[in-house]
Amino acid sequence: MSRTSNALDLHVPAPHARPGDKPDFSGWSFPEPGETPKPELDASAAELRDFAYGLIRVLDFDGNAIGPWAPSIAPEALRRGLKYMLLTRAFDDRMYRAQRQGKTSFYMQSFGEEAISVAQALALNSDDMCFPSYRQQGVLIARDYPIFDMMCQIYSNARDPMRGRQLPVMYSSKKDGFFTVSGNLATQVPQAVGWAMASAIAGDTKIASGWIGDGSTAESDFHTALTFAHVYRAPVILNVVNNQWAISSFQAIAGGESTTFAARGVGCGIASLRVDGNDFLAVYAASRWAAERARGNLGPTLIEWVSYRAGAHSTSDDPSKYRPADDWQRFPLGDPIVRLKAHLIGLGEWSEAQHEQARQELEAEVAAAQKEAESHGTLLDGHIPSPATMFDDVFERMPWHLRLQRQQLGV
Amino acid sequence: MSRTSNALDLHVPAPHARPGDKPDFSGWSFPEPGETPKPELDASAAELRDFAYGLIRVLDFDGNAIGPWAPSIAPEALRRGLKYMLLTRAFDDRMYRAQRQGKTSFYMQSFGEEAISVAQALALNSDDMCFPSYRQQGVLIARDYPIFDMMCQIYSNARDPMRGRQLPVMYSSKKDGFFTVSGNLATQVPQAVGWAMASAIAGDTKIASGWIGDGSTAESDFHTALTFAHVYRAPVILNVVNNQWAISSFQAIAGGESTTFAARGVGCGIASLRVDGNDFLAVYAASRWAAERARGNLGPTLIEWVSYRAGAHSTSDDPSKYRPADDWQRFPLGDPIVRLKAHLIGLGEWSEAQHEQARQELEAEVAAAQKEAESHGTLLDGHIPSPATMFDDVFERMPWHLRLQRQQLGV
Amino acid sequence: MDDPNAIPATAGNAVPMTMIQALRSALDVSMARDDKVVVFGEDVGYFGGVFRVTEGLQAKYGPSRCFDTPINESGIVGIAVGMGAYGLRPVAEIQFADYFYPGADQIISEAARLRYRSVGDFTAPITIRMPCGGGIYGGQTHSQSPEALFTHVCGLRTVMPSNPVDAKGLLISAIECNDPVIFLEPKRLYNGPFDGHHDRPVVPWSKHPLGRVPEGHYTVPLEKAAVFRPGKAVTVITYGTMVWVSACAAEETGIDAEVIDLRSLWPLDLEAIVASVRRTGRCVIVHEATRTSGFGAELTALVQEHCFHWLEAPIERVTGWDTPYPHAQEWDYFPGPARVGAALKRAMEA
Amino acid sequence: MDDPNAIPATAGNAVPMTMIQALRSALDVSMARDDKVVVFGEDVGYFGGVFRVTEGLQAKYGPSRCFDTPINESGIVGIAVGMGAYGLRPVAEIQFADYFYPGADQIISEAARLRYRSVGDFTAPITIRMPCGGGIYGGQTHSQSPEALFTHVCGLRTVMPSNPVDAKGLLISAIECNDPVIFLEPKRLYNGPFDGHHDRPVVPWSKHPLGRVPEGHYTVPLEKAAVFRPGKAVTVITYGTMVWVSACAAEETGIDAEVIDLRSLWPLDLEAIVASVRRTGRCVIVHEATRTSGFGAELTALVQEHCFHWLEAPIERVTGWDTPYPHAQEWDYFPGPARVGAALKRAMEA
Ligand SMILES: Cc1ncc(C[n+]2csc(CCOP(=O)(O)OP(=O)(O)O)c2C)c(N)n1
Ligand SMILES: Cc1ncc(C[n+]2csc(CCOP(=O)(O)OP(=O)(O)O)c2C)c(N)n1
Ligand SMILES: [Mg+2]
Ligand SMILES: [Mg+2]
Repeated sequence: MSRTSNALDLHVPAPHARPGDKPDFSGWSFPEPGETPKPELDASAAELRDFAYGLIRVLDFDGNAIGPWAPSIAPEALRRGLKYMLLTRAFDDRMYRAQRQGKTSFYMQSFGEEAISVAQALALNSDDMCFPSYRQQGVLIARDYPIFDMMCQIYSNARDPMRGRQLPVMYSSKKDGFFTVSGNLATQVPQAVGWAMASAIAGDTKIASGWIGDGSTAESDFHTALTFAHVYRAPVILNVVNNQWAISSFQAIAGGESTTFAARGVGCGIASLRVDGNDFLAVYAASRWAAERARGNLGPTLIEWVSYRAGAHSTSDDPSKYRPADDWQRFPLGDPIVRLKAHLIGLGEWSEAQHEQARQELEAEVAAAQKEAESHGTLLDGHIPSPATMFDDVFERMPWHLRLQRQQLGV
Repeated sequence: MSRTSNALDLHVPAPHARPGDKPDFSGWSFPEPGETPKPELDASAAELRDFAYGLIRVLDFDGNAIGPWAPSIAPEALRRGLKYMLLTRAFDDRMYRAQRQGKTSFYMQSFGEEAISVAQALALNSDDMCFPSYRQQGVLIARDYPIFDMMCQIYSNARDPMRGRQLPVMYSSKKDGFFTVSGNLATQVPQAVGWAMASAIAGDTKIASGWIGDGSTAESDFHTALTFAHVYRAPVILNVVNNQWAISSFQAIAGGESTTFAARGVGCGIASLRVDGNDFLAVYAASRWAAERARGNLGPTLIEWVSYRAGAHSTSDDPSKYRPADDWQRFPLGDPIVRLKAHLIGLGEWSEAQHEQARQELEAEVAAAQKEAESHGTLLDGHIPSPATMFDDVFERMPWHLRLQRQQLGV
Repeated sequence: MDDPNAIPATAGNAVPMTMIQALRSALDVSMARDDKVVVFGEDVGYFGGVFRVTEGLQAKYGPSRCFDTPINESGIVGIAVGMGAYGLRPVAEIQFADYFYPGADQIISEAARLRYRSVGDFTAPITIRMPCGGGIYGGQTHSQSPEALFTHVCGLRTVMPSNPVDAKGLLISAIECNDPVIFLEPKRLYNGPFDGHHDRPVVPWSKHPLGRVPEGHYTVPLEKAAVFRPGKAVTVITYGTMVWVSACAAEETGIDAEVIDLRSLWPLDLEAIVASVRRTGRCVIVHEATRTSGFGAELTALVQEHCFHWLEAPIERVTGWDTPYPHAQEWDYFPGPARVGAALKRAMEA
Repeated sequence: MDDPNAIPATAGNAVPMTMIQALRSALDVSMARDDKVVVFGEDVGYFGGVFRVTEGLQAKYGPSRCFDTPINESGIVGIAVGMGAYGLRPVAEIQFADYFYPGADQIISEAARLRYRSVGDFTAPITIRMPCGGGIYGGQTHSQSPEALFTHVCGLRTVMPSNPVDAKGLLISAIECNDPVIFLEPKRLYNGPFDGHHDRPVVPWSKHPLGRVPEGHYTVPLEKAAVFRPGKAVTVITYGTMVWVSACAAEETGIDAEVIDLRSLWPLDLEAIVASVRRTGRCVIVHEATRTSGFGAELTALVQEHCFHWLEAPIERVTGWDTPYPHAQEWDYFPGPARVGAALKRAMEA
């Protein structure tokens, strides 16, 4: 294949920095906190187009809440949010280490992205239904789902609510509005739209919230969800968590080069916002705005949350193989916990000492739960749910062939 | 399910007019011919956003070519374009009637949309590869593919190049840059992107052109194609033929309500134009612009062609069941043949008499080809290709099981 | 056939219906009884579906109970799963079975596995209707019979009726079932029984007792086969259009074949199959789908596993060829009565 | 095994390779010989794939020959089809076989049918690699064996190697083949043979003769099975990981089983199967995939069709259960040597 002067060329996007390089966020620029106006709830998608290319921010780095998006939220609620974020991080840390110790097969942290799921969970009603990807443990935690149960799921032990069937982190809790996590990317987003449509068909008041990662927006089901949400004006919030990375591939491989993921919504006629995902107040405010819109029969909202995956994709990969090791430390939007803490301290509603105490208490809570969960077994020690249960729930009632197979297994 | 005052409600879009109603295009408004500027070839997708919401027009209804998009194109070429459109319409008309006479099982016209495929075919190089839907017979005709061969395909007769295997209109001609038509919607669009990527990988100069209908943009593969085209800046033109209808569902059911199909490209960071598809000159000019962009390594272009499906979806449906019978007559963008004819007459390069003569000659050409094609059989008279050939081409070489099955059939 | 008395008197008057009308009646009855039943798909709303199965339902129940969808099969199934999780009972239409592939992930990875992966926390009480099979000159993308693919997916029920009475009763059962059901409709049977003699005049359902369908609510149970034609010499296991073709082959060859109409492909009525084959000692399996890894393979395996010592001849499979469904050579492809008859003879001679 | 001399001397020195290294070597050799060979998939470029099969290829051949793709399996296959139509030889990776479903339409409706529907005008000379099978605690979405679905689709070739030597030779054959090939890689065999005794230390490929792989170009033919373990008492038909499990079961039961490694699942080597079963008169079929409508059903059907009069016992199937692949109960699900051994005994006793 010989090339002529006017030969075509394949463009393959490459990130700014690879292992060995210095982290490089020099190309990143954002509007200042408070700079972005807050539109009316019933603004048309067409009027909102520019919001998909900007960035809604409330908190500056000194902890001040600025501008029209600053939510009115009681300090007590902010402290709860902060504690849920701390709990999520402590939980992640423990479970990550538990996997490293061989107590289970797999784990996925949400390190660095805690504000997004926690603040949105607090902005929603508790009976609104979330259709998470695998990185929204913060939603469960903010809805006070017992971390003990989460751990038992992770350990596939005798008390695992998923009876050992599911890979760790694939929780499900209908009563907490947390849809069963799927291993297949993006499938939950059209389902969220369908759930929201059902709520509208039933004349209900509940809304749905669907979650997807930047990498997974490339999956077809993302487009599917946008299309159906737009056509039927489904009461749904579609969250794109842009943590900049899929597994080893960065967001331009998913189509983020010289555009945004929020713009995908614009293309489908959906109201779309782009928001600082490490800014607890911005997340809360944008989620509220979208939720009210949905509840007011004003249709879906797509929100791109700009954040950064601080840790590995999962325990199965080593990010130092594909990006500079200290990337997150240089990330211009900082750490959501540090930022909310600064805000609360600035308000006079929190202190370093209280923070340290809360951190320790939450870590102790996690440690205690872990101890109790491990008393019911881990994948390592083989205290797993009975193999006989393996044949349940394939159908509502067990057909002959599964009864026969269970017999053949001799359990 | 009882409704409260703040109950949610499902929005299901409905068209302006249904059978029995008067056609209603009152909500339609367009920029004037000549009004839309023509951007530089290397304009970024971001600079071009507004083009996705406007309408590029060149011809006014008196036949004048106006503004920066007016292409410089020799009268001779325009006459060829007009004749190809006339031939396409005559061909469609004959084949539609042939199906009604039971000579084949199925047919699909491109009535009303002839400018789009014919003008783009003339704007491309003859070795650029088209990945059509089933309604781009105009491309084949404009590339001088024998209508005799097309008819034999439609009749599934002894001379059918597709050997009776394929439903009528599912042509294939690699040498004419016409990819084998698929019955499954939208699959051809990512393939067009892949072909274009291959051309870029090979350092070639050929580009690809993919085609899809408004209804089919809802299919996942449309999103897939946009995503891949954007990521790799594939040298491809992605054509959305918005003829307002899928089968019985109108374009809002595909997601066209209060937005455009060109906007889908914007969402993915792709240069996107919206163009009067019944304006031969606008189609030619926009296609040229996109082709040059692709050939210059400047990436893909999405073009939404606004047109109207004048006829039925296929011979299997009756549009008077779901839309006013005289809808097309009221369509504000008119008939592409009438409009180009007026232009050529205005230029002094054509006359009513010449037009009438050309029409008659082309109809005679079609009639003659039909006669010859029918001499090789039709589906009705059972002169179909031998069933023995049914087992060929499943694999490159026939494996034992197909040899055995052919034997069992006794052919 | 099962004793017609199996259908209770509460089912109402039996009136002549085509299979299309019977299916529509099933939807209508279900929508009237339970406002959680919603119906949607491409062209399903205003137009009433390309085969008119849903005609009139939008007018009767409103656009939020019966509506058109964008052309996106993954979305059609995906929203059905979400609606099912909410508590509705969606009945989704895939316009042709040939077009289920874009929705394969939502069917296989989601609908089929939801109950299992959530330990019953979430379920998918959804019905996915799709016309299947050939015989209408539809070419390779309007003629496929992909049932084998569904039967390989644990958690799915796969159902295919062969007549209006069953079609209605089975569709109501499917809608009321809390498992996801793939409901395949042999489109060649929509307007009349079809014995494979494509060159003979079409017989309408109104001429056939199985075209007399009760107007009200009744169910035909899932997982139960029907003996369509009793016989002693050889067992034919089949479903859909091929039930009629097989019965015709039995008549034409004069072989006293017992034709079993599976109705539910999976989970299936193993007992009925085993009892018959053990009695006849011979077995022919007939389907329209391509042969290799078709559902006939599983049926063969089951029969040989459960009836090995009773079999007097190899089990025969009569199927579509392992090629895409050709347009013009449709009747060379279709396993008509001649091919079934030849297999019956081979089974009897061996 | 086949005579190792079947691999020509031109194939170069044999060196120890894992299956991963052997697959990488096949890609490397193919890319070096033919600049039309391009390799892509999720995480396949810079990172070299989640199982590292493509490691180093982007550095060696540049990003336009080996690159990362968006996470969209339909796109991965769809661009492969387009590239194949252009004249390239794409080798696409689906990260796990469990994730092929979103690409099902492009595989089934397009790649498999392109040659047929265009009468050879366009072809899809593409290879779609996917790791399959369980044994790594991957749960239901990293453990599936969907081979049966592919074998039902006419126009596809389905291949699954059981060792590094075959893996390399078969992958080169697949790449050079002008038909679309589904190339399934049993991920549990990537780093060493695995006989099902998960509680014993892992044996590396370097300890095994089939882990000595020629460095250069050679092919292992498609459509040819290998006798992995000759035997006289009973024929085991299997492929992938189960080849090792079956051989282990034969050793442990002391039953002189002949283990046939299919290598090409479809089109397959019927002669090899028939010759062996006619000799032994008994047959056990083993696969990891779920049972119902699994590929074992087709194998059962073929054997009973071609060897009915030679069979002395019912054909046994040993398979995964008809449930999703559970995470914690992996070893209760996996059809290990005990279950295969029990089937061998049943086959011998009947
Ligand atoms: C259909 C499918 N394809 C591929 C995968 C493998 N996979 C799991 S997570 C992942 C990356 C997803 O990245 P992103 O959406 O950005 O989410 P994040 O992990 O960053 O939260 C991939 C490729 C999968 N689970 N499902
Ligand atoms: C995957 C798939 N789903 C559904 C269909 C059935 N179908 C064929 S054409 C059509 C309408 C397409 O409308 P549009 O894309 O607007 O194209 P047009 O016919 O207007 O040119 C439908 C639903 C199909 N062929 N393939
Ligand atoms: Mg990500
Ligand atoms: Mg259209």
